[in-house]
Amino acid sequence: MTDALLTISDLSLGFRGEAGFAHILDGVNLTMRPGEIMGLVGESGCGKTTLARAILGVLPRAALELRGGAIGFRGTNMLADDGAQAAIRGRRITFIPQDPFSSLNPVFTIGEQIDDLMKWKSPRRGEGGRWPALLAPYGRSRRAADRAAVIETLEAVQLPQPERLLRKYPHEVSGGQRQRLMIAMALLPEPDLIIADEPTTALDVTIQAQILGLLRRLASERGVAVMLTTHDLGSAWEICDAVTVMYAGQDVEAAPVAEFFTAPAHPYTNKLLASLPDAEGGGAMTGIPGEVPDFLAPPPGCRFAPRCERASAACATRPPQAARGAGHLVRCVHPVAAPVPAEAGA
Amino acid sequence: AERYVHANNSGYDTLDPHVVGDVARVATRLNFYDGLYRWVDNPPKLIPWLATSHTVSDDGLVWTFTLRDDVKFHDGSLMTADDVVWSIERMLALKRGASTLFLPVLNPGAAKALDPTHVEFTLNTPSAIFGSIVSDLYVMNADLVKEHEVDGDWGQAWLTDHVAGSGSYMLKRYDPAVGFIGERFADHFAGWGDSYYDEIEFRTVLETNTRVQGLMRGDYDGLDGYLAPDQIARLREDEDVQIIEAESMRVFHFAMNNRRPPLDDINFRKAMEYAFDYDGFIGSILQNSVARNPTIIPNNMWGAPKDVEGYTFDLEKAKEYLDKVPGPIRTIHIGTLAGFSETEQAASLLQNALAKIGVTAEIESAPWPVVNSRMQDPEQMYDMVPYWKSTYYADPNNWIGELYGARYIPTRNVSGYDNPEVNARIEKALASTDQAERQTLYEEAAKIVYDDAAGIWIYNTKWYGPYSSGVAGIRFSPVGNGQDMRWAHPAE
Amino acid sequence: MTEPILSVRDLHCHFPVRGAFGRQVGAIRALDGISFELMPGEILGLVGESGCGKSTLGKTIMGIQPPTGGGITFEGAEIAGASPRAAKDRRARLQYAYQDPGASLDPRWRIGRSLEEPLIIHTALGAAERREKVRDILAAVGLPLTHLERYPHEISGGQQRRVGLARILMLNPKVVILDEPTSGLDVSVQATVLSLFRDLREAFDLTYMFISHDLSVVRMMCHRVAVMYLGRIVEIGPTQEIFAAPKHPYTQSLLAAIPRIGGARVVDTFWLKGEPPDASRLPTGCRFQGRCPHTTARCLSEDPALRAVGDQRAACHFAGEVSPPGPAPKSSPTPSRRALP
Amino acid sequence: MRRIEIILSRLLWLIPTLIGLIVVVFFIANVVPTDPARIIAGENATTEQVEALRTELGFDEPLYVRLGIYVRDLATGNMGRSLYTQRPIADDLAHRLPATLELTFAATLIAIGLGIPLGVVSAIRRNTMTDQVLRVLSVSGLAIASFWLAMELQMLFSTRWGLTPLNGRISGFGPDEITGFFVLDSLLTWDMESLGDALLHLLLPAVTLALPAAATILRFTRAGVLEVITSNFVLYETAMGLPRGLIIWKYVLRNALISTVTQIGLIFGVLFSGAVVVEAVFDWPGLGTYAVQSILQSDNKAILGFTILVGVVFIVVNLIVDILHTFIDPRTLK
Amino acid sequence: MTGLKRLLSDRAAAIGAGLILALILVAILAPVLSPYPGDVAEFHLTERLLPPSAEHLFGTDRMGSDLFSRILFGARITIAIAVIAVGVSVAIGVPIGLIAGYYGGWSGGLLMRASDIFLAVPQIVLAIAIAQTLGPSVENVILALSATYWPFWARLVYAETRAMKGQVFIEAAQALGASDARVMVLHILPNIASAIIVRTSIGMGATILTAAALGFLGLGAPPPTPEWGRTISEAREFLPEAWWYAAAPGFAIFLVVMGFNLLGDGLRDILDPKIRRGTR
Ligand SMILES: Nc1ncnc2c1ncn2[C@@H]1O[C@H](COP(=O)(O)OP(=O)(O)OP(=O)(O)O)[C@@H](O)[C@H]1O
Ligand SMILES: Nc1ncnc2c1ncn2[C@@H]1O[C@H](COP(=O)(O)OP(=O)(O)OP(=O)(O)O)[C@@H](O)[C@H]1O
Ligand SMILES: [Mg+2]
Ligand SMILES: [Mg+2]
Repeated sequence: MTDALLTISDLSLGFRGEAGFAHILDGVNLTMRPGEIMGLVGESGCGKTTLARAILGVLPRAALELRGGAIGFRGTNMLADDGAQAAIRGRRITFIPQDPFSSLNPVFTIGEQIDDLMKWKSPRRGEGGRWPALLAPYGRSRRAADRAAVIETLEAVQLPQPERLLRKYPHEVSGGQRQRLMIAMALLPEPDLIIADEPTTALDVTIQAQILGLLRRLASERGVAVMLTTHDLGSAWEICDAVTVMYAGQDVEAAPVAEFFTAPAHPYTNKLLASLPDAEGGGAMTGIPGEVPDFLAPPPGCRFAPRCERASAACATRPPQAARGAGHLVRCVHPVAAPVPAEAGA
Repeated sequence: AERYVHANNSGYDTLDPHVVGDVARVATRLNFYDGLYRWVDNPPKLIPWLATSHTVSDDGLVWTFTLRDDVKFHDGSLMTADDVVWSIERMLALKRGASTLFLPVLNPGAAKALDPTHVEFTLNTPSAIFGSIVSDLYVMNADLVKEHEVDGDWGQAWLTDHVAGSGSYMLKRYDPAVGFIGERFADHFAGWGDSYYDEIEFRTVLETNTRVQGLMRGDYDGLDGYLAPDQIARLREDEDVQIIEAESMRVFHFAMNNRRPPLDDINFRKAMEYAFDYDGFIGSILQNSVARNPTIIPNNMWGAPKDVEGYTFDLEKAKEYLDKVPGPIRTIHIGTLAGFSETEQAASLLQNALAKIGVTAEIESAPWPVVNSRMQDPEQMYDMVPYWKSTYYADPNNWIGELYGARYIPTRNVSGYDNPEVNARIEKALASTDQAERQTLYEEAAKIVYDDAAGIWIYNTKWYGPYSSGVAGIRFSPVGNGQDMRWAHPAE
Repeated sequence: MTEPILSVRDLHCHFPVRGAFGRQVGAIRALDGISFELMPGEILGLVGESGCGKSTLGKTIMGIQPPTGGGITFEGAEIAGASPRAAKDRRARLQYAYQDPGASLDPRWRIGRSLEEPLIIHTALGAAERREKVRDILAAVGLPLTHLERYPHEISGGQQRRVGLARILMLNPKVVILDEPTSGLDVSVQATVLSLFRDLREAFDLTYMFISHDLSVVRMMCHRVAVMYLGRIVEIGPTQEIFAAPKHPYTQSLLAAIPRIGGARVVDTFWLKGEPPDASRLPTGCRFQGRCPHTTARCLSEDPALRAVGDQRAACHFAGEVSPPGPAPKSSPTPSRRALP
Repeated sequence: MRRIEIILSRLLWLIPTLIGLIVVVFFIANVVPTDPARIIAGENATTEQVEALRTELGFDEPLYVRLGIYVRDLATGNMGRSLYTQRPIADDLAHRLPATLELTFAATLIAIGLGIPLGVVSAIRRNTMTDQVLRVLSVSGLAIASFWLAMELQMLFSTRWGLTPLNGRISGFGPDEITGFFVLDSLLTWDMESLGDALLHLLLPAVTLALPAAATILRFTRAGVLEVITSNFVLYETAMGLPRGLIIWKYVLRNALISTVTQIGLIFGVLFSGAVVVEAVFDWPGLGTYAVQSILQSDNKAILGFTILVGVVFIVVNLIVDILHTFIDPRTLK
Repeated sequence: MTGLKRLLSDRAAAIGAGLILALILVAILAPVLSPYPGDVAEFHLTERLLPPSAEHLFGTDRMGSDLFSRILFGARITIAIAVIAVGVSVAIGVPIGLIAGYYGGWSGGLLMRASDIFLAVPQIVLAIAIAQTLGPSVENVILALSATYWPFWARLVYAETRAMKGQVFIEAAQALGASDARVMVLHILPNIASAIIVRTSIGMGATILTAAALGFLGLGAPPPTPEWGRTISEAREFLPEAWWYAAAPGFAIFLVVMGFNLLGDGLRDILDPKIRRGTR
């Protein structure tokens, strides 16, 4: 796919610690197209954040061990460290963190933090001028243009009184406003891709609805691709164009959003959907018996196998991605047979 | 201009000559002020100073001094008998420093100015030593001081930082935390020779080692002279340093509490005498830098008994005497002076020897003021205290009288030693003006005290004046410690 | 009609806000006049945004937090204001399951010891009897015996919740206040934990007060629901009615915010603006006024009281008259899930 | 506004603390077995003289009356007279305070100048050779007895190699006194010779004093940076591609300093107390030397005054630290 | 057991523990280890100030006693001072801090104000004031250090207890009906124990330094006690020639304090639950 924005192929990595090697990501494949909103879903601890951080290049270096694979962003290998990544990070790829309460520096005003961001990452920043990095000047005209862009963006994320907001400290604004701020900061460098790691988990449902709506609207208006990691399938349904499910560090299924919810092919995806509370009340949720495998000694092949009713000896080797429809990929030896007809009511 | 820099071991916290009387801080008194007489040289002799002469009435009570008429204070005004009278009144009123020498014999108002050059003191009891102590009557510019008097404080507040004297040097700078600088007073009545120091600077350097190192580095030209032998030995190796030696009159001894058992038993005290390792202490620790002094009176003082050999270190004998002491013997407490390692070493040495003859001793170290105030309280007095008896005036009474005469119990006679034989001789000597008679009386008294083993007398300090080789003319006297700087001058 | 097992009347709990010199400059009105009744055997859901006072209500009922006003009757006796120790025995029949069960276990105690503690405090059982009881309960909550020797940090979040429950069940309580019992759990685990609650209710004849901010869970679990907003109950009634026809604008907005998988995207049409005000600086009048699309002059001045509207009760001047702007919530808001194989 | 309130309430707390301190120290200082009257009267005073003086100075009064008198006098800045120097203790202390403050400030500057950058370096180079060496050094710095270090440094640098002066603040007397701080005064009077001399004198004592403090600051900065570096906002800033230097030296450091600044208040106390022994070794004419002298002379009132002054300085410094805190950490104003 | 293994696997902590073990052994075995055990009280005036040699590993002092032997015996005093002073401080400070922190409020505030007063002056200054008043002796040094050190413990325990009180498991225990004593002794104390242990180790070092400083100032043990601080002050007079005289006790202090600090640091890493949980 030549029009791919982000291609992750066979990414395999883990962390070496006292207890041994924790193999967190095991042969992950994922592709994102420009402007696409992709949901990366999966249960807690399945490696969503690790994957997001791998793309952003912020995994703890000391313990990290790369076993193979590549992350390509528009032809740049994000896993290499040859300087090109620094130019992409914060400019072409930006980030919305999970916890808006602790992701802003508590002892600097919001304005100062945005200023520093703009000084380094504004789209108006020229490439030339061989100043030693930290001494580079911040020209008056660019500063003014940047400031205008900041105000414009803060208004776009519906933050009232942006001028006053810039003089405040993070603790002086509410959680919802902070998350709006993070969205604004992610948009300001005019990136191609925003990595949003559970941006609404810490928020209430009403605020979540506001923030997700905002994110979706601005992303599509500005043509930015978003990778949204979440464990809340509802959120994924709300704003994503496509969904990738991960289980214990492996991608198991990827599909356009409608197909994902109506025609899940992987047994895990099915079980996951079945675990959702029945909106009608009543009825029994099944849940998934058993526990997530230990990353220190994961089962070979498909990691869901030990909990899977359909598992067989063949599951001891990891199946390749198989196309199940347009953009619908699944990795399973025993996929759930036929697509269930949509809207087949209970 | 030539400047002499002296490092001194204690602080110059006040310049007021009437409130301090200690030997360590004598430099301000000697250099900024003058007394009626002045002690010079060694053995010390009194020379006329502000006074040219004096007469004593037959009953020994009325002392009349004739003053010089050409003495100028630093502000140029002339000194008169009124200044002298005002000064002695001030001393008696303040009751500090050297006043303790005058208070027992002189009442306030007992001094009279007969005319500008004659002062008359009427004592309330005869005192053979009055002539020796008037050197400590430092005369102040009364008019000047009165100008600065606040609330009848006799100018105390002002005189702490200012000088109102006629002395050889005028105050130039003063900082109680650092020291002082004196500038030569060209108009001093005694005149000046060809060579002298234009400025003298006395700095407080509390740490002995720093003073010694500073002299070796050339930071200072002179130090106080009572250094440990190890320091002297080190200084001797330095070519740029000269050591001027002089026999002093500072007797190191153990005061013993004669009142309290078992020390009230002469046998026990004798045992103590034989238990101290005199040779080890003087020979090894002090490296023979001092001479053995068998009694309380310094060997070089008249009145010291000639035929006394001194006790020796003999544990056999000590044991013999100890066996005569009845009953079990309790632990003996020795008080030592914190910061004076010699007292600690002496006490340790005794403790060690006592252990060998079965007596336990404990050492308690405390600062001198604490030790001193405990010594003066018969209840709290330690069993023994090793310390020095310094020269306040060069008369045997300074030693034998004050330390063993009953009239000085408990202030200076801290042992509580009270022997009528001795008392009679001391009293008689105080009242007598016959030098030969006094000498005999003191010799006898000292001998009796010696036989009674009332204390352990160890040595007479030797003064080793450490100076840079560029200094000449230092004139040592046990009373002034060589800090009377008017005689000194740069070497050729 | 049976007597309520627990009833709360006009309960207040205010936290002072102190300025310099320790003087009080205001109050956080965490509970500001709460009244409701809990019937034996029922499950009452308590929903609301973060910080609206849900946990405080639970803790005040438990006596962990002294109320600043109002009354609580449990099994016919007044317990408000009594210290936990004074009402020791009664409280044993009223238990509180913490929001974060991991944190409610002493990190330096093995699970077994933590489980035995309630028995040591409240009963005179011997060591052997205690251990037997612990084993029984542990089995009831579905944990292996080997976990007795583990430390809290050595077991998973779902297991910690089970331990928390086991600890509570030791004393045979009647009423259990479950504070956000599934927050932070994955849906797969949540499902099993919820069914455990149901089973235990049957087995131990329990009454639950179920605190949650997850409406779909509440809808599934509860007989009745109370909606809280800034220290007040703004709507209370049978689950069916509340979800089918919410009367209070806030309840309406809450329901409107839940994603509906398979349905329309609610985020595109969500209409509620703003965030709840600071709990220490509540406006006069209706506390929802700043965000409510139906605010009138009356709302600004007059604080609405809870009143019966249909089968439920709501604290809104216009309860029953207003419906959310935009596409009104359908009477059956969620297109049903597809049947799963 | 809020800042002023914080300062005011801190100031208000200061009063009971100070009074408590005075009472405690007063009682400590008056359990003495020695008789101050006798010491004042001098070595050769007679018993009657001592008695008279005792009554005159009010030592006959019960302890609480004397405490009342002491506190009353203290309110007017009168701490009584030193037994030894015979001067008003308040004057003595005021006179020596600049010397000690100069030394302590110099040491604090050295400690901060060394401790903070090295702490940051140690943290960002965690577990490298640099880090190991710095950690060993900092643990050693805390384990050395400062008086011993002072003696050894003096022995090597001054005595053996003659590189630095032996003792004192300056050779002889200082420059014309304006503030009492020699470095400042010599700058004000543009006396370069004195300046150089004063700085050279300052070097060894300040370094001796600073080493343990620098070690403490290093450790706290290191721990602070290590803690901050794992925080979410650093992750965010890194993910947004901000330069490492900016993140570390601006964003991380400011946060890490919050705890370090609190430490500096305590460290000032450590330095002040360290000054007692270090000054004694270097004959630095400051409060420490004065205190040691007072100890040797059993001058309880002076020690009492010294202790109270140190308490006041310490409390004031901590007040300043608190105020500083409100600038570094805006959350405190919440 | 695992704790000990962890301790020994941390190099710094192992070195620290080794140093302290050595100190304890030296203190116990001083009479056996020292070549001239009598030299604690015995003098050899002819052998004063000899430099280090085969007979006298660390040289001799001003009385001709073997410094090595004296340093060994000095370890006993050092241990006694540190253990007793810190022990007493802990015994006073911990209960006060625990009770004040647990009940908080008015009486807690008062207790804390009281410790504030003591903390308003650097410890050594107060210790000097007390030791000087009481007169120089080892007992008084211990008394002065204990009297001035307990507020540190009260403070520490107070802060830790307050933090613990906010913990959910404490609230849970209270809600379960556990008595105050039970909560304090069985729940809070074990959870703050690591902080106390770490501080005890570092506090020992600090106490040794302070005690040495008091000794140096002449406020410690009287002669001829072989206390290290006092030995350094004795040595001053003989510097720079008799360099060994000050070097030996100085290094002894350094090593011992270093030992306690290293051990404290190591214990902090091992006992800190934050770190331990982080490794899971
Ligand atoms: N630095 C690390 N060292 C060792 N293991 C780590 C490290 N970082 C993460 N892990 C482990 O990797 C696994 C995946 O973590 P990750 O944070 O990527 O999951 P997640 O899907 O984002 O989960 P959540 O939904 O809880 O945020 C977890 O088991 C975690 O414990
Ligand atoms: N001990 C306390 N002191 C002061 N304020 C408190 C205290 N406990 C709770 N509050 C305040 O009371 C309000 C209600 O808190 P509560 O914990 O009951 O909310 P909640 O509904 O349980 O929220 P969440 O969903 O986040 O758990 C909040 O504003 C909170 O800050
Ligand atoms: Mg995550
Ligand atoms: Mg809650």
